[in-house]
Amino acid sequence: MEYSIRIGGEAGQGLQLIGGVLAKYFVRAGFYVFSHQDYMSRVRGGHNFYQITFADRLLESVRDTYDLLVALDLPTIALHRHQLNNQGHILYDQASCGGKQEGEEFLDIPLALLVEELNAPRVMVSSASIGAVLAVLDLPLAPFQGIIGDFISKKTEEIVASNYAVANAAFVYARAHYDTIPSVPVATLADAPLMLINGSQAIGLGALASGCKFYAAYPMTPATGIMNYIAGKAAKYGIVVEQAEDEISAINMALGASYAGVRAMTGTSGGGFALMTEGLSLAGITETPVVIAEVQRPGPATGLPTRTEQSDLLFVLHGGHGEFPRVIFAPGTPEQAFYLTNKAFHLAEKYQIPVFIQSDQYLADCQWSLADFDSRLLYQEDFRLRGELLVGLESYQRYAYTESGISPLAIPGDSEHLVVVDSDEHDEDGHIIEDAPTRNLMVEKRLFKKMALLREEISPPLYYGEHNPQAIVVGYGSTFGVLKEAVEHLAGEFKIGLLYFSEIYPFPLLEQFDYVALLKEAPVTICVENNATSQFARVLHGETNHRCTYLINKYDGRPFTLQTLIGEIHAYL
Amino acid sequence: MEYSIRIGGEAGQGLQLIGGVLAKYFVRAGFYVFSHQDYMSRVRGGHNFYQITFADRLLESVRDTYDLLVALDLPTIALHRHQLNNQGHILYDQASCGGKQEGEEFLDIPLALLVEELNAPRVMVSSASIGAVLAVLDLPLAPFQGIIGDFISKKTEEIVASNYAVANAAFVYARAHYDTIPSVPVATLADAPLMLINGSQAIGLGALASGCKFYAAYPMTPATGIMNYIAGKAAKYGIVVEQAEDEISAINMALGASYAGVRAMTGTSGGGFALMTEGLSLAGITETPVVIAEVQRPGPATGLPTRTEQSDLLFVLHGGHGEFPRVIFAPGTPEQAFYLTNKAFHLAEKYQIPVFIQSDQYLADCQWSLADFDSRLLYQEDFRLRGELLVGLESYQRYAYTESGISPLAIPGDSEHLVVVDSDEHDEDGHIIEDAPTRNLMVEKRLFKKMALLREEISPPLYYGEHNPQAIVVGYGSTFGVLKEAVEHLAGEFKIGLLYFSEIYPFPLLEQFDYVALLKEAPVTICVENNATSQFARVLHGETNHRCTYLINKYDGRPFTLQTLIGEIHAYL
Amino acid sequence: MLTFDDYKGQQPSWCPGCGNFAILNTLKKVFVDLAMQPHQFTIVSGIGQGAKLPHYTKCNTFNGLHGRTLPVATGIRLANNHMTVLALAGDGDCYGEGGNHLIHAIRRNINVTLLVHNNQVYGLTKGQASPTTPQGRVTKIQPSGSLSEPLNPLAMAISLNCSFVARGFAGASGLPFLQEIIKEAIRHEGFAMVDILQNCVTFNKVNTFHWYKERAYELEAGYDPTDRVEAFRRSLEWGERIPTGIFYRNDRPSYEQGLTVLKEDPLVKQALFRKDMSAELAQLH
Amino acid sequence: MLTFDDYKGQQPSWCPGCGNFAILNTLKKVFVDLAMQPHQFTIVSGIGQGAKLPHYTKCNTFNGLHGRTLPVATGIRLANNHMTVLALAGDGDCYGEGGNHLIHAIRRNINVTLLVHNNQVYGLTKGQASPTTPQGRVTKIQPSGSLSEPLNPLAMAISLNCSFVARGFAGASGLPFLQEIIKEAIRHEGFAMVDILQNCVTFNKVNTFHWYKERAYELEAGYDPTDRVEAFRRSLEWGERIPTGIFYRNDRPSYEQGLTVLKEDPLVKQALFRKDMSAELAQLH
Ligand SMILES: Cc1ncc(C[n+]2csc(CCOP(=O)(O)OP(=O)(O)O)c2C)c(N)n1
Ligand SMILES: Cc1ncc(C[n+]2csc(CCOP(=O)(O)OP(=O)(O)O)c2C)c(N)n1
Ligand code: SF4
Ligand code: SF4
Ligand SMILES: [Mg+2]
Ligand SMILES: [Mg+2]
Repeated sequence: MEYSIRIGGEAGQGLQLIGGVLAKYFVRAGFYVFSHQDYMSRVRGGHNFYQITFADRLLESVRDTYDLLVALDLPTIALHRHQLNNQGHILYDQASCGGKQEGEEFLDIPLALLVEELNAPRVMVSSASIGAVLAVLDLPLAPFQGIIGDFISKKTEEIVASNYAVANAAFVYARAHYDTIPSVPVATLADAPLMLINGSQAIGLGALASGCKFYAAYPMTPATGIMNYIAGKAAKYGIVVEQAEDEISAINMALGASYAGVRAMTGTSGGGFALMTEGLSLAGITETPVVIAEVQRPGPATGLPTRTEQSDLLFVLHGGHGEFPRVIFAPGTPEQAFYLTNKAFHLAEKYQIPVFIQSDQYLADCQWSLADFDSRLLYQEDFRLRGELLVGLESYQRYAYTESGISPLAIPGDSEHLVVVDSDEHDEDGHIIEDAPTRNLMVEKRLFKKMALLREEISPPLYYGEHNPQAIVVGYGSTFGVLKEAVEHLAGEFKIGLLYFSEIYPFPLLEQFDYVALLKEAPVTICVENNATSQFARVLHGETNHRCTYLINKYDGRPFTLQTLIGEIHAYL
Repeated sequence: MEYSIRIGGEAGQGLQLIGGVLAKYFVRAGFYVFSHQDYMSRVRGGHNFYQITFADRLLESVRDTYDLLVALDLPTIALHRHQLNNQGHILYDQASCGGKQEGEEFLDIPLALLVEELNAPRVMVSSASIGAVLAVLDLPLAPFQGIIGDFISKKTEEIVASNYAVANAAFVYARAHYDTIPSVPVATLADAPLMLINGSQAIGLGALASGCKFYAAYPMTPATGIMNYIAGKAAKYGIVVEQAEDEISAINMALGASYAGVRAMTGTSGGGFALMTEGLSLAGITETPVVIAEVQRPGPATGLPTRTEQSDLLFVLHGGHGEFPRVIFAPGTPEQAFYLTNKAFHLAEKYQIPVFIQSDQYLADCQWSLADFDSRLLYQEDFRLRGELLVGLESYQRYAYTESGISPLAIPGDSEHLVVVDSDEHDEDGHIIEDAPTRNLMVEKRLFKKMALLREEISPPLYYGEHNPQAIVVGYGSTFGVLKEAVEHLAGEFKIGLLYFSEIYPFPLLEQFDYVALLKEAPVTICVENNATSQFARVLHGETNHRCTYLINKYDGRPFTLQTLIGEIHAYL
Repeated sequence: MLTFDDYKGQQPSWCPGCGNFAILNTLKKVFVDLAMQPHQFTIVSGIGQGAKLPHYTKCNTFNGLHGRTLPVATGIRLANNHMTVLALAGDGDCYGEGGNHLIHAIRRNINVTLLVHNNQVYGLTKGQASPTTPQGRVTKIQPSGSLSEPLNPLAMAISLNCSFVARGFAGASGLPFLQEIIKEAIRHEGFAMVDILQNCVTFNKVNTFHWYKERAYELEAGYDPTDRVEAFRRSLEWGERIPTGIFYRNDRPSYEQGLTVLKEDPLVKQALFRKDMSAELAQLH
Repeated sequence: MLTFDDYKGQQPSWCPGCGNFAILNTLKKVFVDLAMQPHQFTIVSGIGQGAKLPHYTKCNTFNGLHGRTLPVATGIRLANNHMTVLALAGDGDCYGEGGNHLIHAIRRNINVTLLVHNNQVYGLTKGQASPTTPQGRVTKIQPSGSLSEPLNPLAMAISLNCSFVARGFAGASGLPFLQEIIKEAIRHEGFAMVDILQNCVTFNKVNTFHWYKERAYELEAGYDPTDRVEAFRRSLEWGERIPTGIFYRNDRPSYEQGLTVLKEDPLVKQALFRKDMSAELAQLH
């Protein structure tokens, strides 16, 4: 069983409320849920939509079509009716859609009128829509009461009651006028209830769980969600969340905080990251741990600010002048995002380097229904020179040469030892030098030795599918879900596999899993990317010498959708 | 015949004057000259040196050893005497080098005393050194008089005369006390006198010759030389040279000026370029022509600010968020720098894209003796919609779709047509859009179509050497001269060739010259780079699938020197 | 004769009730009053709600990056000092991300008219505190209230000896005055900054249209805008009463006036190429 | 008891006669006077001649990027508000490249002491005009003279309601006073800016040690540094007579004081990890 709803309308018409409440409702009702938002860069007006699929099995991607279209305005009908499934329905209100629509698929509910009759404020049309949807789906209204409060700013009992009354009116009206549409069996989940979580929350949660104490950033869509989440928890977790005057300041503040002894993070999108690249290079030479969330949107420049793309991979890989180590993770689900954020903090501090979580608007804003994350799987190790390690320590050099290239990381003020760091090339003490031998030793320590060890830390890519496949689909980052579902779908017909990378750089070694052999043996390999220039395929080639047979690219600012992608892959099989 | 002099001492002791005057002297005397500077990031003190080689044939690299060491202080003797050639000499003054030095190689000249005796100011010790050097080399002093004036800030007749007197005293003293050392035959040049020119001047000159009318930058070593040169010519050529408040401003100013209708340029080093990457991306989406000189120094961060490295290639190649076309040139000599700067302006305007001239401290500061550049070889074509093209033009769209992807480039205010550019994705008129079809068309126009044409503009790499070589040395950018001299040297013993790239991106096509076949057939290929991570070898692999057999890297902030490099290459043959 | 309707552009995407509409209409009236041909002026803007404005009228447009309006505007003026250049920016854009450029554009005294759409909030990114947000204001990122002292743009501009410093109010009552201020600002030879109090109906529920209306008043007739210290004193007035008008002006020469290469023609009108480089080559011999 | 010699660091690389030596020695005296243990304070600096200073004494050091001292200093203070933090920057560093950070550090009132080595020139990069360079000064890049109005850092800081604004002079006669000013600045709870007039013997041949010495004088006893408008007026004094001293101070709370999470312990002393995330997970159900 699987059912999709698309809600379309202008910004300001309550799409987020309707979609948000429904998604939560379905999860609480025991369904698996996946939701996706498509919105314009404006606060009011324009055309946006919110899409929710619920089912009795794990969902991980956007569907091209839907069973129910909730049209809050006339353009929604025009733009979206052609993607309605057979037997699908369009729920609308004559009053907001320019009069009565002809056709069997239309479910005409006088939402505005119902709200007016109850003397409720106009904004409550959203709750009326929700009531009508639930009625049409033959689901009970009662759970709505426990959810709506979380989505309105003034959560008084009276307002909740009023919303419920409005929803109920629409519910009753819809029940009275339309048969319930599909028979939606409430799925029973084996274990605990699921979370409904998006990528931003997962990264934020990962930061909390990893001892992040400082987050500095400048607002930028689609990265702001992480900051909002952490700011909401800051008081409880003892975190300083600082809105910097610009992104240059944000990363330099994070480096200052990290130097001073706490785990620090910053987040931004491509344009903001561009401004951070000098600071990134500073993290590199000073060996200051920092975690950077780079949440992509289509560029260049302002581009399509509220849409999605995977077009900053090579920029993040090569950003910053000079040569220094870094790690890049590109999670594909909130679950990966959570654990990889934790691993990011772990590696950043262990190796004293910048580590990236590269996300995008799609991962940031889509919601997955997932089982609880397991705190026991977290890395929670403190690598600083603290407490007992300081006792009797005779001397301290911030950049002492060591076998591993990793020098002890002391906290200024914790002992009498001074912590001296420098953006110039420096000696073991952190003081400026210019001689060639010291320079060589520092490059070896900072770059070569650490990179060699870092490689060992990277997990192999995931492989789903046949042992000797005819074709392998290759992907990375946020496309995970749609690739997996597409390959699963095609697996009925073809010997096909999915090779998926979320730990991007350094590239995984072959010891545990020789994925290069797998690729070389497959007659067809297809790299699928949400960008125009196949950036991952180029990294893959550079690292493994394997060139994929076919490249599938999408760069219109929209994510891959399941059925379309299946078709595109199919064309190469 | 070939003769090398190294002058060593503290900053502030007049190294630049001594070296500068001598280099000029040798050129005027009809020699070929190559000079190189090694200086610390400080204004006074520390240890610096200036090295000059002169000969009767083209010189293009730094020698490891020298025939004459001019020691302005004691550390110079300690640091540099071991690299003195057999039969080499050390010219010094007891007074500044802690007393008399024992050894046949020492030429003891009381420079300070001679200056004092003439009641001349202490700074004139520099002129005394020059006089002594000329005497020792058995070269006439007279030409000194015509040169010294260009190197002192207050060029009065009196001061010139006084410098001459001082030089003469040392000249006479040296003549009296030491035999002239080598017999240096004055070379006779076939044609015109040579220029003595460094990379910064060549880039500046290239900008002047290409109609550059606007240069905005923030001071940063080693890029400031370009700005100094252009600023000196600004009044004559009608150029605005603007010292911006930061690099972000510099590139945005250049884009504003370019939009307004003039050829515009900016220049910086790695750290400043990091700050420009957002503006670079803006140039990309707005399709605004701009030329950017990125003059590298060793990173990360402040690194070794007055030294050299080729470590920003991948950063410049992938800098900026989102995907857009760019061109990168990495000249190897002032001559290449001049013509490629011209080509940079040409392509920037023709394709409405950012074009890079990537240089480094070595190219910027070294001086070559070269024949005059030929203005007839310059591109001087105006691609703007001007004059007649505007007559009767009915409508204008800044981003009109065209076969080539290149839209007509109008100048705001030149006609009644409006020029609308936007950092958001836009339609043909330049207004903000968010729909997928327009986005796709714009990416195709801006990126795919232009890149295809740009590839055709790139000249093939240079090849020097055998037809079926046993080994090919591969390199790019500023290492040209030393690679060429090293390969020429080794060619006596081995079947060896040099494959050299100065037009780096897009990569040259194979139509004119199938260098990939050449590489594939060579048993050994050796990529030589002034960085730690073989950035060019990685680009080469990505573009041609060829992996070099051996990699030679140098990342201590110093340039390759001839004899050492010969040895390193030799080890792989 | 151009009329108001000749300046009609794309359909605005602002929220109904947004103060930006009033600014847009006032600007169009200024264009009519000053008979500015659309092709004779350029509007440079950044990223933000107000920054979308140039698309909603008719003009040469450079809609660039968030925070970078003034460098672009400066580049345009230096390349073509016959072009009238307006820079439009939000309070976040101009006082936050772009703060450094403001300082230095003022110092240069480049002949650009800067209009700041000051709604005391980050509008486009949905409600974070801006540099002019009052202390204590609660936002998603500042759940315990913004802690920083709000920036006083007028006082700062006066401290930098900005050659034209004004404040307007984009509410019906203030529009005729705003129109006059902007006209003066455009006519002014040198850098002119006009901070415009603008309501944001969606994200600033405190400094509403009415809040401003109750407080905004015009600097009294007879106020002397050439007295820098007095201008500074008046610029500190904020709270129950908020003065609007031209606080300060001086007649120091514009940057362009100081540039000898612009004495005859704008750069864009000067000869393009020069074949003969021999003098420069000779200098290197 | 720590003595002057306990603060000996690396060998300075400044030109003989450079004003930075006086600043270094004065700072060491301040450290002695305030009995500041080297490990109890951190000096953050940027890139420039003055910015090399922390290497020449003994302290925790973050020698970062050109222009970015204040963000780093802010991050350090927020992570550890028990650490005394000084930021050292050149006039180019702090008023040029880093101008935006200065504005916002002042607004925050973060408890950092900023010392600006103001030699009115870019020293390390060999003599270009800085934001404080007088109009008309000829340099290689400005062969017809610098055109911009020099920035008045004191006036700007006062306009931003900076909680401590002072000027010192790094010449023998001014050093005891400078020492007192810096001590006050360090003791001040909140952001304290001290602009220090420093000679550059190599690149600034006009504003020499003697030039400053002839002009610098101390603000008169009885001067009231709490009067913002008066402070502004005095900050405009420049030319034949240049006042030094504490121009302005106020006691608005520091940023750190406003942050509830810092009420008990600095972040760096708080618990590191929290295993139990169940409350946050439950909220997502
Ligand atoms: C480098 C960069 N950082 C952040 C953003 C995201 N951003 C867009 S508009 C904006 C702030 C808008 O506030 P304001 O300038 O006051 O304009 P308003 O929307 O209020 O008119 C921000 C932070 C961006 N576009 N670029
Ligand atoms: C991003 C960046 N741009 C430019 C530079 C080059 N740079 C180093 S120091 C300096 C200016 C020095 O002037 P100032 O800050 O006044 O310090 P001073 O040397 O005069 O003490 C500049 C421009 C740099 N290091 N980083
Ligand atoms: S969010 Fe505010 S500033 Fe933006 S359009 Fe709406 S009302 Fe105007
Ligand atoms: S150049 Fe100037 S500021 Fe730098 S060390 Fe020398 S005298 Fe001091
Ligand atoms: Mg705003
Ligand atoms: Mg300075």
